[in-house]
Amino acid sequence: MLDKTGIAKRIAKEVKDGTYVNLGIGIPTLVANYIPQGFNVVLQSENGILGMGPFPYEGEEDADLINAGKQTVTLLKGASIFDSALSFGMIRAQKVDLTILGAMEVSEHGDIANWKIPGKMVKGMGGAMDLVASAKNIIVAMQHVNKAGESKLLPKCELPLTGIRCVKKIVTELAVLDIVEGGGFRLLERAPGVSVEQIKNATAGRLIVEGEVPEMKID
Amino acid sequence: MLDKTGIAKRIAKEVKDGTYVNLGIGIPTLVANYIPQGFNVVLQSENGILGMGPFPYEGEEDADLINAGKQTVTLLKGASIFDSALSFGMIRAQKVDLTILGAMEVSEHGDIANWKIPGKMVKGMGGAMDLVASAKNIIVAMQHVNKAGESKLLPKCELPLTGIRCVKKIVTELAVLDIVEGGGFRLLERAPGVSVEQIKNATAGRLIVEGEVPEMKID
Amino acid sequence: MINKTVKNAEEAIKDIQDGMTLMVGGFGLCGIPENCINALVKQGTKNLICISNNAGVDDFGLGLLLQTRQIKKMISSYVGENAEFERQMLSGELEVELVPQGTLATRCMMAGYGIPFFPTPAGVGTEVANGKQVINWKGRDYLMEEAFEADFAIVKAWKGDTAGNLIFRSTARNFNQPMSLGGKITIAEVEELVEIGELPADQIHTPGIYVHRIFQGENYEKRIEQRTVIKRS
Amino acid sequence: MINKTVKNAEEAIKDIQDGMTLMVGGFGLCGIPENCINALVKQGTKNLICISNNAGVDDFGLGLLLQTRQIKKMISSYVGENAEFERQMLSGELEVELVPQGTLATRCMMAGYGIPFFPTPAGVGTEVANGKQVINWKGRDYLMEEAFEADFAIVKAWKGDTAGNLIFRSTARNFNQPMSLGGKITIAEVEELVEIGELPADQIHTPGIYVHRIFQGENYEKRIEQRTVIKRS
Repeated sequence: MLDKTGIAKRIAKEVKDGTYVNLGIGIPTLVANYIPQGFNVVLQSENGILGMGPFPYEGEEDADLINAGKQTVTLLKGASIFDSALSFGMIRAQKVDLTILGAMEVSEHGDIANWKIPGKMVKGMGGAMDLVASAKNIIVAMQHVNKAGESKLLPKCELPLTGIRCVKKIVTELAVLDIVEGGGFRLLERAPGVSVEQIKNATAGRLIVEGEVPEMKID
Repeated sequence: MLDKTGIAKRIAKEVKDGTYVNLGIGIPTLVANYIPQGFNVVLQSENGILGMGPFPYEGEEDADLINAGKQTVTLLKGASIFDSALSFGMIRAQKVDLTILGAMEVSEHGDIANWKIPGKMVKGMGGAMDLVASAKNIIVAMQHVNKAGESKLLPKCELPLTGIRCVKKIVTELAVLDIVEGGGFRLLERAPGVSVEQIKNATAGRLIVEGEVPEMKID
Repeated sequence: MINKTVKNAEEAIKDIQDGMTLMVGGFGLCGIPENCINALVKQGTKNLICISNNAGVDDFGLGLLLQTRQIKKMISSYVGENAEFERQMLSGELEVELVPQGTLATRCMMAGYGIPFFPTPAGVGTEVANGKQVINWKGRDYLMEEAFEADFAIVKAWKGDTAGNLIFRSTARNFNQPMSLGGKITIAEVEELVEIGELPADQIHTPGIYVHRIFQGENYEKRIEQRTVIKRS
Repeated sequence: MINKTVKNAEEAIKDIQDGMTLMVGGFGLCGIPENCINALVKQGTKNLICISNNAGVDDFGLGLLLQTRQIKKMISSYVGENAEFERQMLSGELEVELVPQGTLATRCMMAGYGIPFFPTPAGVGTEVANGKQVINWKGRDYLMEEAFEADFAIVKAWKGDTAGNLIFRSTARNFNQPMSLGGKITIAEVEELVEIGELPADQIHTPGIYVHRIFQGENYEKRIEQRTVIKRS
């Protein structure tokens, strides 16, 4: 079974050299730490940065330079700054190659719910609806089951939706899966020490298992 | 009767202090020369300038700095440069206070035709359709009659239209007129030495004459 | 050039009246028009409808106008980090309209481009689509969204000149730029107000034609919401 | 950063194929991508559909591609000043679609903003409205116009860096900026290609994500169409 770092490490393997990537808050943010050295991957922050760098050194933080999570950050050489409308323009026009974000639920058709829980204080969708509606490629980083032990990979999302038919791949503490045409979670890899049976039990939606399912490799 | 300079001088009196103005090619361009000294009038050129200045001194022309008529120009202090999409954005959003342009025909409802003559080589509408469709206030500088002696102020335009119900005022070599609600050219002023009768004869559309029509005053 | 300068925030906002709709720039606490917000608190204008990506924190930014109950409705994409906000929303004192962030920014920008509505895929199939027209275009669904009509846009820029030309700094640009285009009347407060001619024409982010009033703000606090740093070893 | 540099114009345009649709930047002869146009002449690609505000003059700009009959169709707002153009159009060899200038620029920009269609009042009640949907919105009529879908955008900037970030100079910005956003593949030729880090992040007009290939052009002629000057007394 993977911990959060493990999920981030596994997702990092999906990031290709020479691409633009938008990372959501939480586990997705950790992915930046595991992108192979030497890869030219440019991070987009939807508040208006291409080429986001690491946090600043103590004392060098700049109130005017934050990321979409409102954290102080830095710019890499070659970075550019733009306004929020152009930022979502490039997202909508599918110039960003990969979006990685968290989810509360994903359906076997690739629908995603990650912004609202009825009865709880609603903070808003931020940029998530724009991102999921437009991204060329979306990978979800999430826990396979919730705290009550219920599957978050469902036939149909129960929570209010963020977007429909958009998720391409899911990495959880148990498995890597992709969404197949017509509906279904196809099991691609098992986490170290996790059996297909365990994954089946944790997946409420249609699970597709084809032949031997390899164990994932993480350094 | 006014010459071109006279028309330009008369139109210049319509330009208010503290306004943004777009001047078309031809007589409208001349208007800039007669805006009262001390007036803060900012000229917009739709290829992407606010704060267009006069032609450059010989030897100082810059191929990268032209106006919408493709003439080399200069920038005034406080000028800004922007792309063609934003330029027409500010036009469409009615941030430009006044547009002055030429016309081949104007109808008594304020329709304008100024871009195309059937049977002749069509060069295109350029920015004229955008300008007339969006301008808050449009003044037309034109000759009252064409070379064949036919009126260009018509009940209905015969040439292909550039825009509909948009012209507010017309200054010709004979008169100043505005378009009234419901249709009609209301005679506001006569050019020096021109009689109401002459103007009537030169106007094919509905001419409205209310009481004594003053002679226009030009310095 | 046309001189757009006003003396201070009080003068800039003095004709903002009860019930008006305001665009307020900034993302989180980054790039917010601190002086104008303070002046609005002082002026006491009520029942405001505020279009702003966020709602500030309890004691800073739009949170100040929430404390004084001057806001009737917030149109935002994300409104966490504010206990008073939560209380007013749950008690029904405050209306909240949640709008996807990109749609929000684009609705501001389109007002400045004179384009009254536009299609976006954001929100298709979600509750954001409720009551909106859905159009299928080349096999894909889009929601029709409207440009905002705001009585005032209140933005904060880094530098500005007396003609109203604005330059933003770093990610404090965010919503300030599209909002500066989109207000019927745009008020800009700047960290440094300079004479015309000092800002290079090619580097201006918002041309002065869009800006109706400008002044140099005072005592910028520029509070940081999430101070994340690397310790020097 | 991702390195977008290619060796020269020939390499940049080598996969532009017969029948493709190209956005070509510039206004008149101001800011045209001279090197790419010359390379297209050399490459001999035929049946091009060119979206460009103008069509050059007989012996410069897109006029060169007209001389060699490489253009099947022009989509422009104004096409005067070109005798060969006139001949081809009148003889029916060349298709011409005239589009209002603001609509043309916005159709380029919208492609880069992922907004597939939009309303504009330009052309309502004229022959430009023929065959187009007219929508009444709050009492005013608008034409629905589509974002362009261009295989390539070919633009010219003043400075660019290896990551594809662009800065335009003066009114040579014109259509180059919206087109740089709107191409499926955007090729930028620049007067000066610099290393990353040399262009200030706040001053970049087109972020590198929109630019797929960049190179430093050679021997810019920058011809002036209307040399208007004041004589020194």
